[in-house]
Amino acid sequence: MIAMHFLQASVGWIRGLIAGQLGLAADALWVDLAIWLISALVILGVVQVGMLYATWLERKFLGRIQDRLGPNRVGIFGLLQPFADMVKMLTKEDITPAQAHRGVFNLGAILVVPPAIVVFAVVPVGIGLIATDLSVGFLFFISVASTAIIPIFMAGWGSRNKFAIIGAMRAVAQIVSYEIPQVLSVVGVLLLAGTLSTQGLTLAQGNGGAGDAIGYPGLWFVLIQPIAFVIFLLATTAEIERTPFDIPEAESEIIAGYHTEYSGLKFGLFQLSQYFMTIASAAMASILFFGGWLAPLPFLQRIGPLDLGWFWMGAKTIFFVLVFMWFRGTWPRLRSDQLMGFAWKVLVPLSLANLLMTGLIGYVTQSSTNLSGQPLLILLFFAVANALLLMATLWLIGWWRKNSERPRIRFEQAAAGELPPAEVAA
Amino acid sequence: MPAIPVWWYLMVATGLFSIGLYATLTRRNAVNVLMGVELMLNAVNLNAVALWRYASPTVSATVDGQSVQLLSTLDGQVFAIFVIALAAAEAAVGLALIIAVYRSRRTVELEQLDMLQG
Amino acid sequence: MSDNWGFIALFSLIALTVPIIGLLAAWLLRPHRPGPIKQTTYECGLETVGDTWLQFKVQYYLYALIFVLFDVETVFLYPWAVAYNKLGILALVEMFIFLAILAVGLAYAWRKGALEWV
Amino acid sequence: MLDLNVIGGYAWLIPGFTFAAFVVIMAIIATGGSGRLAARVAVAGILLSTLVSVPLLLAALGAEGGEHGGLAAEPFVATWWSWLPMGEGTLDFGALIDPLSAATAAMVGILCSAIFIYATAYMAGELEAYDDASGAVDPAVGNARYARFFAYVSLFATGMLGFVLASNLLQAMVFWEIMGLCSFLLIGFWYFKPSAAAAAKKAFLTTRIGDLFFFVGIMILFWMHGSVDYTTMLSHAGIGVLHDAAPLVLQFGPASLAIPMILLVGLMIFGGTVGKSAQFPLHVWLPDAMEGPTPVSALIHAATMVSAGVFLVARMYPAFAAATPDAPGSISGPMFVVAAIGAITALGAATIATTQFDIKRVLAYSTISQLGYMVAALGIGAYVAAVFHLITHAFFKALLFLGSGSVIHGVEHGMHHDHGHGHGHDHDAAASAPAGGYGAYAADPRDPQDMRNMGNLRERMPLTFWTYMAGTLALTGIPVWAGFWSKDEILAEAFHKGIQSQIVIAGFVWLLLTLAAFMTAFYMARQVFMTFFGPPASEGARHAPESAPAMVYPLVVLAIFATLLGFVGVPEGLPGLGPALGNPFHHFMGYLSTGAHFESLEFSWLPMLASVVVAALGWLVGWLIYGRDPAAVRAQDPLQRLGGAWKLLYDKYRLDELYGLVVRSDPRIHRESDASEADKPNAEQLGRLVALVDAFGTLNGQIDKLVVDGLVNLAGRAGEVFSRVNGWIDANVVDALVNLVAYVNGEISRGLKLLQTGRVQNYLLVVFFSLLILVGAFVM
Amino acid sequence: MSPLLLQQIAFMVLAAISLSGAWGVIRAHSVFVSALWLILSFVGVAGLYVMLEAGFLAVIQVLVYVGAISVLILFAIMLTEDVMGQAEPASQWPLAVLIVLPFFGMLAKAAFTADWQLSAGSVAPPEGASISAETAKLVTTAIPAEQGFRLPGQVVMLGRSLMTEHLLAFEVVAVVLLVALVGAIVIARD
Repeated sequence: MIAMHFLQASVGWIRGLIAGQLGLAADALWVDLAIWLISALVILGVVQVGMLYATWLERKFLGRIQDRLGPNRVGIFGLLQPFADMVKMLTKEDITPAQAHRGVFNLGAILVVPPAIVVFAVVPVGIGLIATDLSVGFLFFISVASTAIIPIFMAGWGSRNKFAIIGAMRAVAQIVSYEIPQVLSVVGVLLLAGTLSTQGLTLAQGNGGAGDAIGYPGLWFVLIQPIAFVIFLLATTAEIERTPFDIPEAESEIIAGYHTEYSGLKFGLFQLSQYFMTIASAAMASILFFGGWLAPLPFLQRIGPLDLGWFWMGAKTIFFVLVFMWFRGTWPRLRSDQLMGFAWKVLVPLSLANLLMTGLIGYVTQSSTNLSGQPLLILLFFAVANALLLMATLWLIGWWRKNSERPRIRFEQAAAGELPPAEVAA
Repeated sequence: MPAIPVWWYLMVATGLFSIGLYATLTRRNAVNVLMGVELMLNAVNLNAVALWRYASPTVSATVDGQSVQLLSTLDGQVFAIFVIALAAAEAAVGLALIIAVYRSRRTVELEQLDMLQG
Repeated sequence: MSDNWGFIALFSLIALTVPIIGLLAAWLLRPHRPGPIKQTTYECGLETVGDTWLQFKVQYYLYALIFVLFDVETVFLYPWAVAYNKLGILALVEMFIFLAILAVGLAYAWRKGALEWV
Repeated sequence: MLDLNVIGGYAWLIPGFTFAAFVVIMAIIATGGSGRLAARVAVAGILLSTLVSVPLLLAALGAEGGEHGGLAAEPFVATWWSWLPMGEGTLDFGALIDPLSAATAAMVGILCSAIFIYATAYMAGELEAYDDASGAVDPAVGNARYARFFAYVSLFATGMLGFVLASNLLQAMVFWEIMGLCSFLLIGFWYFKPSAAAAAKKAFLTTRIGDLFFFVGIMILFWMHGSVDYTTMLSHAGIGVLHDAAPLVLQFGPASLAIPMILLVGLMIFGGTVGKSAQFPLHVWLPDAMEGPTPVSALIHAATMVSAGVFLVARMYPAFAAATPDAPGSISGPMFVVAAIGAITALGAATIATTQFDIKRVLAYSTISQLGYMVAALGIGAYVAAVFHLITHAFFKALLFLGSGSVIHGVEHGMHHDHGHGHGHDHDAAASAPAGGYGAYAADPRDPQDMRNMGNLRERMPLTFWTYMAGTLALTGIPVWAGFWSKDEILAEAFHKGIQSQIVIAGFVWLLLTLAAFMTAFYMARQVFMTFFGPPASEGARHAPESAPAMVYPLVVLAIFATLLGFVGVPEGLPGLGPALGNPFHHFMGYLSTGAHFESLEFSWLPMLASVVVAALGWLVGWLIYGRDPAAVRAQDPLQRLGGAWKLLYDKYRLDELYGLVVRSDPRIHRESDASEADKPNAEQLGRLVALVDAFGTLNGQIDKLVVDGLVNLAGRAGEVFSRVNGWIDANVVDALVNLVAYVNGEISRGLKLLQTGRVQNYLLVVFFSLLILVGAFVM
Repeated sequence: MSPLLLQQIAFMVLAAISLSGAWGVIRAHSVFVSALWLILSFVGVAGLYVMLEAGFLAVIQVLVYVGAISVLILFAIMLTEDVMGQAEPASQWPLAVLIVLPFFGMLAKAAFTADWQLSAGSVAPPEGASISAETAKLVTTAIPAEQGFRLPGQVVMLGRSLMTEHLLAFEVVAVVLLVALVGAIVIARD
C-alpha cells in the first residue's frame, strides 16, 4: 500500500529520475517500460505479501470464530507462520503420478496463477494510481477471472484420476453457473456509472463524478443497488470456491477435488491463486459498490498533499477478505443440487429483475425534468424500488428453500413408504 | 500509417483458416472437426477486424485541438461480435448433436459414422 | 490514462514467470525419489477401481450450454448498459425485448428440468 | 260429282276401318267372345272400307285432271301421320290418290268384301273344331280359332289397302310386311298340320328374300333422293336425278364392274316383286301355300297379295323406264329383265299346271302364269294393258278359287256324309305323292281336293258350275269375257312391238305368252272336264251338295264382274264395239306421274285373231283328251304317257329339291321341324349326288396329302431351323447386349458408390476441392 | 528499439502464438490436448485484436471463446471421450493437404494483391478526449453532452450503433440464441 502511495505522489518526479539515470528523454519508450516494470513488481510484491498474511489472517480469524487461538508459535501471534508454510511448500516432494499426462498435469498447475495476478492490473488505488486504466477495465477483470476455469480442467483431466475429473467437472460447472449472476448483477451499476473502466466506476461514486450527470449525490452504489451487491458477493464467493460453495474440494468430500494428485508447491500454487482471487474479488467488490479508494466522507480523502486513496482501498479490501473468511467460518456448505439450483433459480432471476428495475428507475429519474434537480427524491425512488425487490428476493428464497428440500423429504417419504406409487417412480 | 501493413493480418487469418480447414478435413473426432470450424470462424473475425481497422471510411474530426481522421463506423467490430455470438450458438448445437450421436452410436469417430454410405 | 495494453502484456509475462520460478525453486529444494507405489493414482489409498474413464451425466453439458448462451447475452448487454444514459427510451425497450426473449430461454430450460442437478 | 279433295281427306278410313275391325276382333278373342260376332265385325269393316274406296275411284274418275292425265301428274296427296322426324324431312304415313291406286283400292275393296262373306260360311266348320288334346268339341277353342281367322284376314286387308294407297315407299314397305305376316299366319292357320306349318315358313322365307332386295332398293332411292315419297322420286325431276346418278362401281381387284343406277334400282325393286308375286326363281312357295284355307288362297294368293308385286312395278314404272323418260314405251335397262322373267314364269307355270291333280294347285300355277303375263307386259312397256289385266285377273281368279273352295266343300260334305269323317281338313297324306296305285301317283281316295275323286259335279252343284265356267272362260281369253280383252291387249302390244317394230325381247315375249295362252286354255279345259263332267269318281263327288247361299252369292257377283268388266278397256280401234265404248280405262290409266302419255295402238286384227285361235285350239285339245271319256282319264291321266317329261313337269322341274340342296340348312339346327315331307329329296336322287361328291372328295384328299402336306412339312422344318438360329442369336447376341448394358451400369454405379462414403469429411473434401477450383478460376 | 519495431515484434509473437495454437490442434494426439491448443490460439487472436485497437472485442474474445465455448468443448470431450489419447489423422489426409495448400496459396495471393482501398484511419483517441461540436454531431449524434463534448469510449459507440443501425440483427441474434438454447437442450437431453 505504501509503495502505491509513493508511486502516485511523484509519478512525474520518478519518471524524471529514471530518465536521468538512463539519459533518455522523459517520455522515451524505455522510461515507460521501466515504470511498467516497477509498477508490476510493486503490485506483485504487495499482492504476494497480502496473500501470505491473508493465510495467516484466515487461520487466526477462523480460530477466533471457532474459539481457538490459531497459529501463534512462529513469531509473535504466529506472524511468521506464512513464511514457515512457504518453506514447507518449497521443500515438500512433488509427485507426478505415472498415469498422469505429464504436460497437461504440470502446465495446469502453472497456468492457475497468472490469471489471478493479471487481474490486479485494473485495480485502482488512487486518483492516478492504477496499473493500467483500460476503458474495458471491469470486463477485463471478468474475462481474465473466467480463464481460471481452464487450469482446473487441465488439473482434473491431466491427473487421470476418476475423482479428480469429477471434482474438476463439478468445480467448473459451479464456477460457470455463478459467473452469470455475477456478471448480470453488475450491469445495474454500469447503467448508473456509464463506463466500464474501474477508475471511472470509482469516480462515478464520488462527488462530481460522472454519476452527477443523472443527478444523485455521488453516493456509493451499494446504497442504490443493495440487492445487486448481495448477488455479486454471493456469486463471487462461489467463483473463488470459498466455503458456502466449495463443494468440489471441501474437506467433507472424500477427495480434495481436482488437485488431488498434486503435492508440494504445485498444490501450493492452487492455494496461492485462490487467495489471490479472494483479494482481487474483495477489491473489485469494494470498487463496484463501496466507492473503491473514495473515503466515506469527502474530507477524509486527503491528508495534506498525501492522497489516502490507497489506505481506503486497502481497508475496504481487507474488510471484504474478512467477510469471505467470516462466510467460511459460519455458513454450512450447500448440497451440490442446491448449489446449482440457487445460482440459476434465484440469483439469475433476481439479477435480471434488478437490471430491469434499475433500467426503469434510471430512465424515469433521468428523463423527467422536475426530478433531475432533487437527488433526495431520486434516492426515495430507488429506496422504494429496492424495498420491492427485497420483498421479491425473500419470497423467491423462501420458495427455493421449500422447493430444494423436496428431494430429501421425498427420499425419506419413499423410505417410509408414504409416497404415492406414481411419485416413487418419478 | 500504422506500423503493421494490413496483409500481415490477412496472412495470419488465411493461415488460421487453412489450418482450421485442414483440421476439419483430417481429424477423426467429431469434436475436433468443430474446433476446426471455430478456428475458421476466428480467422474470418480477424480478417473482418483487420479490414475494419485499415479500410473502413474515416471522418475528419478535431480531437484535443488537432484534426484527426477518425474511423466513422464500428461495423467491423459489430460484424465480429455477431460472428462470435453465432459461433457460440453453433458450437452449442453442434456439440449437442455430437453428444446425441455418441449416446446412440457410442462413438464420435467420423470414420465409423458412415451410416449414409451408398 | 491511456489504454496501454502494453503493461498488460508485460504484467502477464511476469505473472507467468512467478509460478515457473516457484517450481524451479521447489524442484531444486525438494527431494526427488519417485517410487512405483508413490506414483500410483491416489484413491483414498485403495486400489483404483475400474478404468479411469467414466461416463458423465449430460447435465454438465447443459449447464455449460446455458452458460455460453447467457454469456453471449451479457456480451450484448454491456455496450447497451454503458451507453444507457446516452440512449433514449427506444434503446431501453429494445433491450427489454432482448432480455424477454432470452428470459423465455431460461424459463424453457427451467421448465424442462435442464437446470436440475439430479 | 264427287270432289276428290273431300273424299281424299277420308282416305285414311279405308285401311282404318279394317284395322279397327282387327283391333275389335282381337278384343273379342281376348274376352272369349263368339266367333260369329268377330266374323260380322270383319265383314262390316271391309264393307265400310269399300264404301269409301269406290266413291274415291269415282271421284278420281271425275276429278278435274282425270280426263287428260292431270291426276297422274298431280296426284292428291294427304299426310295422315308423320311418325319419324328425320333430319331435314320426316317420314310419314299418307295417301297418294292417282288413277292406279284408286282403281286398285276399289278392286281390292270389292273383292275382299266378297271373299269375307264367302269365308264366314266356308270357315263355319271351324266352330265345331275340337281341341286335339281333349278330343272333345270345345266351343271356346272353336270360337277362338274362327275369330282368329277373321282377325288375320282383317289385318291383311288393312295391309293391302294401306300398301295400295301409300304415299311413299317406306309406308308401302311397312304394309307390304304386314301382308307378308298375315300370309304366314293364314297359310299356317291349321298349324297343327306339319305340312301347313312348313308351307307357312317356306312362304315367309321366300318372300323375305324378295323383300330384302326391295328394302335395298328403297335404301338406294332414299340415299339418292333424300326422301322416299313417290311424288319426289317419280316426278320428272326425280327421274332426272335417277337418270344422272353415277353408276355403282364394284371393284374386284383389277376388274371393276360399273352397274348403272337405273338397272340396280330397277332390279332391286323387281326383286321384291319376284318374291311377293311368285315369279320364276321365287315362285316355289305359292303352290305349297294352298295348305291354307281356300278363302285365304283366294284372297291372298290370287287376288291381292300376289298382285301387290305387280302393283309395285306399275307404281315404280317411271323408275324402270328412266333410261328413256320421254318415251315410256321403249324397252331399256331393267325392263328387259322384267320382260324375260315374266315371260319365262308365264310359260313355265302353265306347263306345270297341266300335270297337277290337286284342283287348287292347278289354279295356283295358273295364277303364277297370269302374273308372269302382267310382269312381261310391264317389261315390254304395255303399262295400261298390264294394269287392266291385273284388275280383271283378280276378279276371275278369285272367282275360280272360291269356286274350287265350294267344290272342295261340297266333296268333303259328300265324304262326311257316308264315312262320318272327322271335321276340318285333316287329310294328312300329301296329295301330290300318294304311295302306290296309279303308278307312282295314285289318287288318295279320301282327298277332297284331288280332281280324280270328282266328276259329274255339274248336276250336283249347278250354280258353282256356271260361275266356275264364267271364270274359266274369262281366264282362257274367250272373247266377250274380261280375260280376253286384257290378255289380248297385252298380246297386241307384244305383237306390235315384237313383230312390227322388230324388238327382239317383245317378239320373244309374244311367242311365249301365246304358247302360255294355249297351255292355259288346255289345263283349264282339263280341269273343267275332270271335275264337272263325267261320272262321279268318288262317294264325295256323288253326294256333293250345293254350297250354302253365303258362298254362292259372292260367286255370282264375281261372275258378273268377270264377264262385264272387259268392256271397260275395249280398244277404240275395234270397228264395232270400240268407238261405242271409247276405251275409258285407257284414257283414265294411260298417264304417268312424269307426265308421259301412252298412245293407244292403232287397232290391227292379226294379234286378236291369233289369240282367239290359240284359245280355241287349247279348248279343243282339252276336250279331245279329257272331254270325251272323263272316267278313263280319272284312272290314268293320258299325259303320263309322256313319261319323263310329264314326271319332270309333275315334279315342278325339281326346283324344290335343288333349293333343298343349295340352301342346306345348318345341320346343327333341329332338322325335323324344318323341312316338310314334301321338301325332303328322296333317297336315290340323293344317292346319285352323294356319290358324285364322294368321288370329288377322295380326289381332293389325294392332292391334299401329296402337295399340301409336303409344303406344310417343308415350312415346318424351315420354321424349326429358323427358330433354332433365332434362338441362338437371341441367347448369345441380344442377351449378351442386355447383360453388357446391365454390367456397365453396375460398374459405373459401383464406382459412383465409392463417392458416397458416408463420411462427412470426404464430402467436405469434395466441397472444398470444387471451391478451390472456383477460387482458382476467380483469382487467376 | 523504436516503438514501431516493438509493435512488429509484438505482432510476430501474437501471430506465432495463434498459428502454433492452430497447428497444435492438428498435431495433438489427444482430443483434450488439441482443445488446449485451440484455447491458446484464441488467446493469440485476442492479442491481435488488441493490436488492431479493438479492445472490447479482445476482451469479448477471451470472455466468450476462452471462458465459454472452450469450456463447452471440454465438457463435450469429457462426455464423449471413449478412448483416451491417440488420434491419428483421417484416412485421406494427403488428399486434404493437396486441397488445403493450394487453397492457402490462392487466398494469400488474393489477400496480397487485392486493392483494399486502404483508408488513413489513425489511432482511435482515448475515451473522454474533448472533441469539437460538429465532430460530436458526427460521431455521437444521439448522445447529449452538456458540459463540452467528450469523445465517448469505443464501447459506448458500439452500444449506440448496436441499438440503432444494427437493431434488427441485434434482435435476430436474440432469437437465434433462444433457438440454439432450446434446440440444444432438446437434442442433448436424453
